Amino acid sequence: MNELIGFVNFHLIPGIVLGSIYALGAIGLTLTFGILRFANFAHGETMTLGAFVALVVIDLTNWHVLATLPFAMLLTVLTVLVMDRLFFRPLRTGPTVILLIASFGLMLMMRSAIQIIWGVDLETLSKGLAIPWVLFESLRIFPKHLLIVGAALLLMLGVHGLLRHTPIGKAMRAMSDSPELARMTGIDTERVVMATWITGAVLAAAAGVLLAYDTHLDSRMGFRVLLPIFAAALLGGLGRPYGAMAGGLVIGVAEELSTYSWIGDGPLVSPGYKSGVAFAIMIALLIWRPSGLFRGRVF
Amino acid sequence: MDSLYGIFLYAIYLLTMGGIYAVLVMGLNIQWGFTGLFNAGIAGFFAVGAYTSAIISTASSGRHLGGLSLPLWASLPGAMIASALIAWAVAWICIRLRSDYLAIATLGIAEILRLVLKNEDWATNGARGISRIPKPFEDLPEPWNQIAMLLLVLAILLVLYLLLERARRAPWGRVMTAIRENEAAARAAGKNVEGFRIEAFVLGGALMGLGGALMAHHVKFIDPNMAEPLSTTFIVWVMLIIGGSGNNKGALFGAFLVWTLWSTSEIVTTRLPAEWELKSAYLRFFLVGLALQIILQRYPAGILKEHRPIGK
Amino acid sequence: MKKSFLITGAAVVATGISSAFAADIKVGSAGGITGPIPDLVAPMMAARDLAAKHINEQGGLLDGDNYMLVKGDSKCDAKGAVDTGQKLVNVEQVVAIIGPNCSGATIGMAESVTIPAGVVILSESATAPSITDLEDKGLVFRNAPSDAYQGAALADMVMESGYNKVAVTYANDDYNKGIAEVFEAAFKSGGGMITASAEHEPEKASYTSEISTLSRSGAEALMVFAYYGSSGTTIIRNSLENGLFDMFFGADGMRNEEIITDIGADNLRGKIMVSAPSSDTESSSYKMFAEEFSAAGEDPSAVYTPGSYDAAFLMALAIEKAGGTDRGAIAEALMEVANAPGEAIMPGQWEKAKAAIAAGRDINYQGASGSIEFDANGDVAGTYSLSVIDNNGKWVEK
Amino acid sequence: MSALSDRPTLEFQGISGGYGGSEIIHDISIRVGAGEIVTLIGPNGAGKSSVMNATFGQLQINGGRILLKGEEITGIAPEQAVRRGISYVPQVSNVFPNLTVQENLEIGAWIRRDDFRPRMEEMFALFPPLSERRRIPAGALSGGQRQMAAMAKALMVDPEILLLDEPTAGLSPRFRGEIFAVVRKVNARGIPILMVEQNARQALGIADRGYVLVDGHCRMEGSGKDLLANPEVGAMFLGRRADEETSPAPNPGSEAPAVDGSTTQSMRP
Repeated sequence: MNELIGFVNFHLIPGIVLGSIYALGAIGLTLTFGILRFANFAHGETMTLGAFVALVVIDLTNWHVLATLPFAMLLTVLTVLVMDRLFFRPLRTGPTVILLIASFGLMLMMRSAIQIIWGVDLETLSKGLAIPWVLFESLRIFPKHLLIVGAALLLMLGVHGLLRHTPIGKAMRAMSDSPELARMTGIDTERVVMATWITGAVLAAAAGVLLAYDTHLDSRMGFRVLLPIFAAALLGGLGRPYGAMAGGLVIGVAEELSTYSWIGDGPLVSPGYKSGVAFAIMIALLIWRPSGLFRGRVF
Repeated sequence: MDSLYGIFLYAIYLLTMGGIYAVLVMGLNIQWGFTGLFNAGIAGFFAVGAYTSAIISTASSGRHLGGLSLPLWASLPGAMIASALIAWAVAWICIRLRSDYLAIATLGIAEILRLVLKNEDWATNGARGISRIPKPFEDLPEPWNQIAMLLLVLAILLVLYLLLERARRAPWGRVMTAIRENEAAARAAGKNVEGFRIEAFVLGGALMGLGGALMAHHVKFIDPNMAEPLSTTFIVWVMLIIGGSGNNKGALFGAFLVWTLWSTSEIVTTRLPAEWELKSAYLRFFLVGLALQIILQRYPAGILKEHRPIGK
Repeated sequence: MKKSFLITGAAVVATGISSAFAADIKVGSAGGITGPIPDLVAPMMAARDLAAKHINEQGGLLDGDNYMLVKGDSKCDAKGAVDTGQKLVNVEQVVAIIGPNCSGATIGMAESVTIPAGVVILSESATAPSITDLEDKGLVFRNAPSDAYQGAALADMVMESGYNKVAVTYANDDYNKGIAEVFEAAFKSGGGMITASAEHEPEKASYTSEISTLSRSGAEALMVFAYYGSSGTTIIRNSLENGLFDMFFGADGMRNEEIITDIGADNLRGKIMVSAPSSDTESSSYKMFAEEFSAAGEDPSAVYTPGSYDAAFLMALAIEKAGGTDRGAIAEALMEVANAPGEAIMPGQWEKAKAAIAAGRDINYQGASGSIEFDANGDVAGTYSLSVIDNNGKWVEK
Repeated sequence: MSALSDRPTLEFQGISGGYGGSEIIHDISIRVGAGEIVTLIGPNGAGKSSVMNATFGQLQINGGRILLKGEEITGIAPEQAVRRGISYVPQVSNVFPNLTVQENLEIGAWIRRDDFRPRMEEMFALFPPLSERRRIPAGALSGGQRQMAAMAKALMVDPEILLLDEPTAGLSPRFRGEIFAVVRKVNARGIPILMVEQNARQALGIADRGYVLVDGHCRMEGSGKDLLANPEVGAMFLGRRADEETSPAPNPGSEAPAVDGSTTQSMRP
């Protein structure tokens, strides 16, 4: 029993929390991939930007972290739209690898700008320790974890509603399916692209703020989670938002479960290899099912 | 010391490093430029080459594998073979994946390789890295030692360039181009597409291993930080795309241009006014990123475009 | 966008030209400004600059020349350090280099650039034991003790504090892994018990699972060998929030104010002790530095910052002693100005030092980080103390 | 079958063009009158699909003009073409596979500002198999149903003309007949149709007029009946049974890229 509670407290719950944050990041990444056809390396820095906007708002107003989300999202969206206009749109007609390289340049620029504006120090959104609710005398539930998972779920539901029940969401899915046919159907692709950036930026900002809420923030936090987020997006099948949600959860939970003492007393996988777990899963999956868990687009 | 002489020495260093990067870029050019394979795991092959040559060439230290003290003619081919073997294994797993999937899969494999180098102390001395790697010609008096190293790198580069140009014009190169441009047609013409792809991937991987080995000998020290994707994989991609992919001259040009930009930008940013001084290092990367954007927008096909050996 | 870039570029070129004609004596100030620990490096660079400011305000070097620190970004990586070292040595023509910070960067820069060029380097934070064995022709110095000292000292101090069963977690980078290994060996030979030991990959968002596995080993305390920013703070937070450990020990990479602001002094007081090179905070040398550094808006308790000040100050003394900008002479003078015997010079006392050197008297610098005495390998012996958190929420030596 | 009007719905006047420098069609003149079914037949690589692409600005046009109801639309962008009333059903990937049938129709009506629901019900009435499957992803439909969905999607905008690129490619004979029947049904609503087909016999059977393309040139034109009866056409296309999967390709031709790297129309990786 104790063993089970320990497993839930220290492996499963942290895994789910981390997984929801990865999932939010991965949805944004996979949407931009599906519609713009390139892996956006600046996505991690977009998350960092959102977190720092939240920090500014908290410094000014002392509001609860979740109340800063709208501001973080708004500013992140504006920044991303300006960047699209300046750096991605002029390259849109060319090969997509150019966009990928441009996103790499943008990653350098964004991180430098964040370091110039906010410095390189570690910051926190919620100082002090979180106190858990203890249920059944041993199950520890943190209110902040409930808020994080709840906010992530709400946002995912929002994405679901957007994609399933709004015309622009359907157009996004259509364009992700086949950009050529979308153009021949008369969809104004620039509007869809804009909607994609907005959705991706909203989710990235949320992921950044929630990650900072759970731990702390600094100028390199986004890049730190970029690789697991890529793995999550790929695991779900690139261009598949629902796949990305599942992929994020799988990667987050797997990372935390890998260090559980499944056999004997020591951790199953040396914690030094923890960040390799995401990739190992991904590669195993690629061999078994090359288009991802949810049949992503194979080019 | 005379400042012109100092700049001369720096120029030698700049060219040597540019040359080492050019080897890496040419390796990528075989994979991407000729064959269309999106390898985002350059750092992994680079690191395998660097560590292999270090293990072959250093004196025995008890801290890591090897200590064979063998000279350059053994360490460079050894590095190439080790990287080629790893590339072959990766290709065997991943070659059927297309573009972006291959990219992220190779990125993941490179990260796993980096973790292995970091965690398997018995073989690599882990995070503390391998030091005292012999540098060719280091016993010559300055500046001849540095000039000799540069000449060695340039000679390797010249040989590679001539071989690759020949291969590109040969039937092998034309098949590669055909596979990149229209796989179905190449398949229909009875070509073993998978086989050719694996060949290109392995060959490119071997060159990346060679680049890693040269870097290890040049810097005389390696640790797992040198396999970080940012400082190796991405910069090599930027070099190829800026220079012009599919074109060996473009690969060479891109390597020297981007490396010069990357390195010399610091000389400029350290001269910023005092209030900017501490932030100048961050500003430097902002400007490098901006310069990259400007070049991409002005030359979206690379500064030197691809020249087809045959074509209407 | 493009236009403003051009304007910035023009301004940069203009300043470059103007500064090239000033009467400067350039010394390289290399550090991992970008890379994995930018937060630790920034205050260290500021402390070096403070020393330069003091020197220039009090008459400057030699005939009133400007002591100019030229920054170089070594990125905490050997390749980056070689790159910036090349520029400092050959383009900037520096006479000596302070830094770089990280051990790998220091080894790379020394072996590939500065030793062949005959340039002396003095790092305040490169602590890897292997630097001791470099064939450096007397050109590589450091005023931070090797990890070999700190790991052993920490083992003694932990046992003195009454803890005999500890679990160890360390970030698998050269610095933390080095201390952890020395610590484990010393702790065991001293009769202590390591109940469990595991490395961790830095920069992950959560370490709850790793710590929970360690916590089941029956340890009384957790040894956290990590940089506070890349994993240390998260580990302590995860442990406390989940009730996995309530006593922590760490090395100097954990000694930072941020960890207190982040987790809260009340949550940490009495629960964490970290070792750091003893800078004898009661000494007038340290107080003098701390006062000036605080006045500049910086945190004097930030790890290695007293040493950074000392490194920059020592290098200036060596140049003054050498009486010129000859690289070889400076390397030889460095040991003389640092080691006893001689007239005691404290931080900020540049005029006094200048006068003493002019009069041909021997001097002995007593730094903010303590008295610095180089041995034949260019190393300093370490004295360490444990720091705890006081009632004002600051790190103080126990 | 309706009579020819004076001003054709779609007219190609001496169009030449190709991709990236090499010319694939030469001096093609084609006319689709109001209410007509016009079919293009010809061997593989004769340039039939290029003619379709030219309408959508997907082909680099070196000479000639394209007119829609007398107005020039040469080189128009795809999203503009559909706004002008040209609906195109490509040969492959002509539906959005991950959208349901109904969503496909909704997206088909993207440019409509009015209430498109009546039109959608009309389409479901026109294609009864789709009505039952409106909630399943279009990717899960059978080949024939997918063609219907693609046509229904294209018809959502009430187009001036419908372009079909090999609507029966890859279908079994039974479905082929069904599709040709559907094409006639659509045409019966007064919508002119320009159709590229491999199954020359059946296509000419339902067409008012036809054009024979060979090597990018327009070799013959005439009414469907005349062409069917023409011995040259018979020798060229109808010698083999028309329900065979592929028609003979006397000239492997310019569109199939050779393996020597001379291909010119593919994208850079």
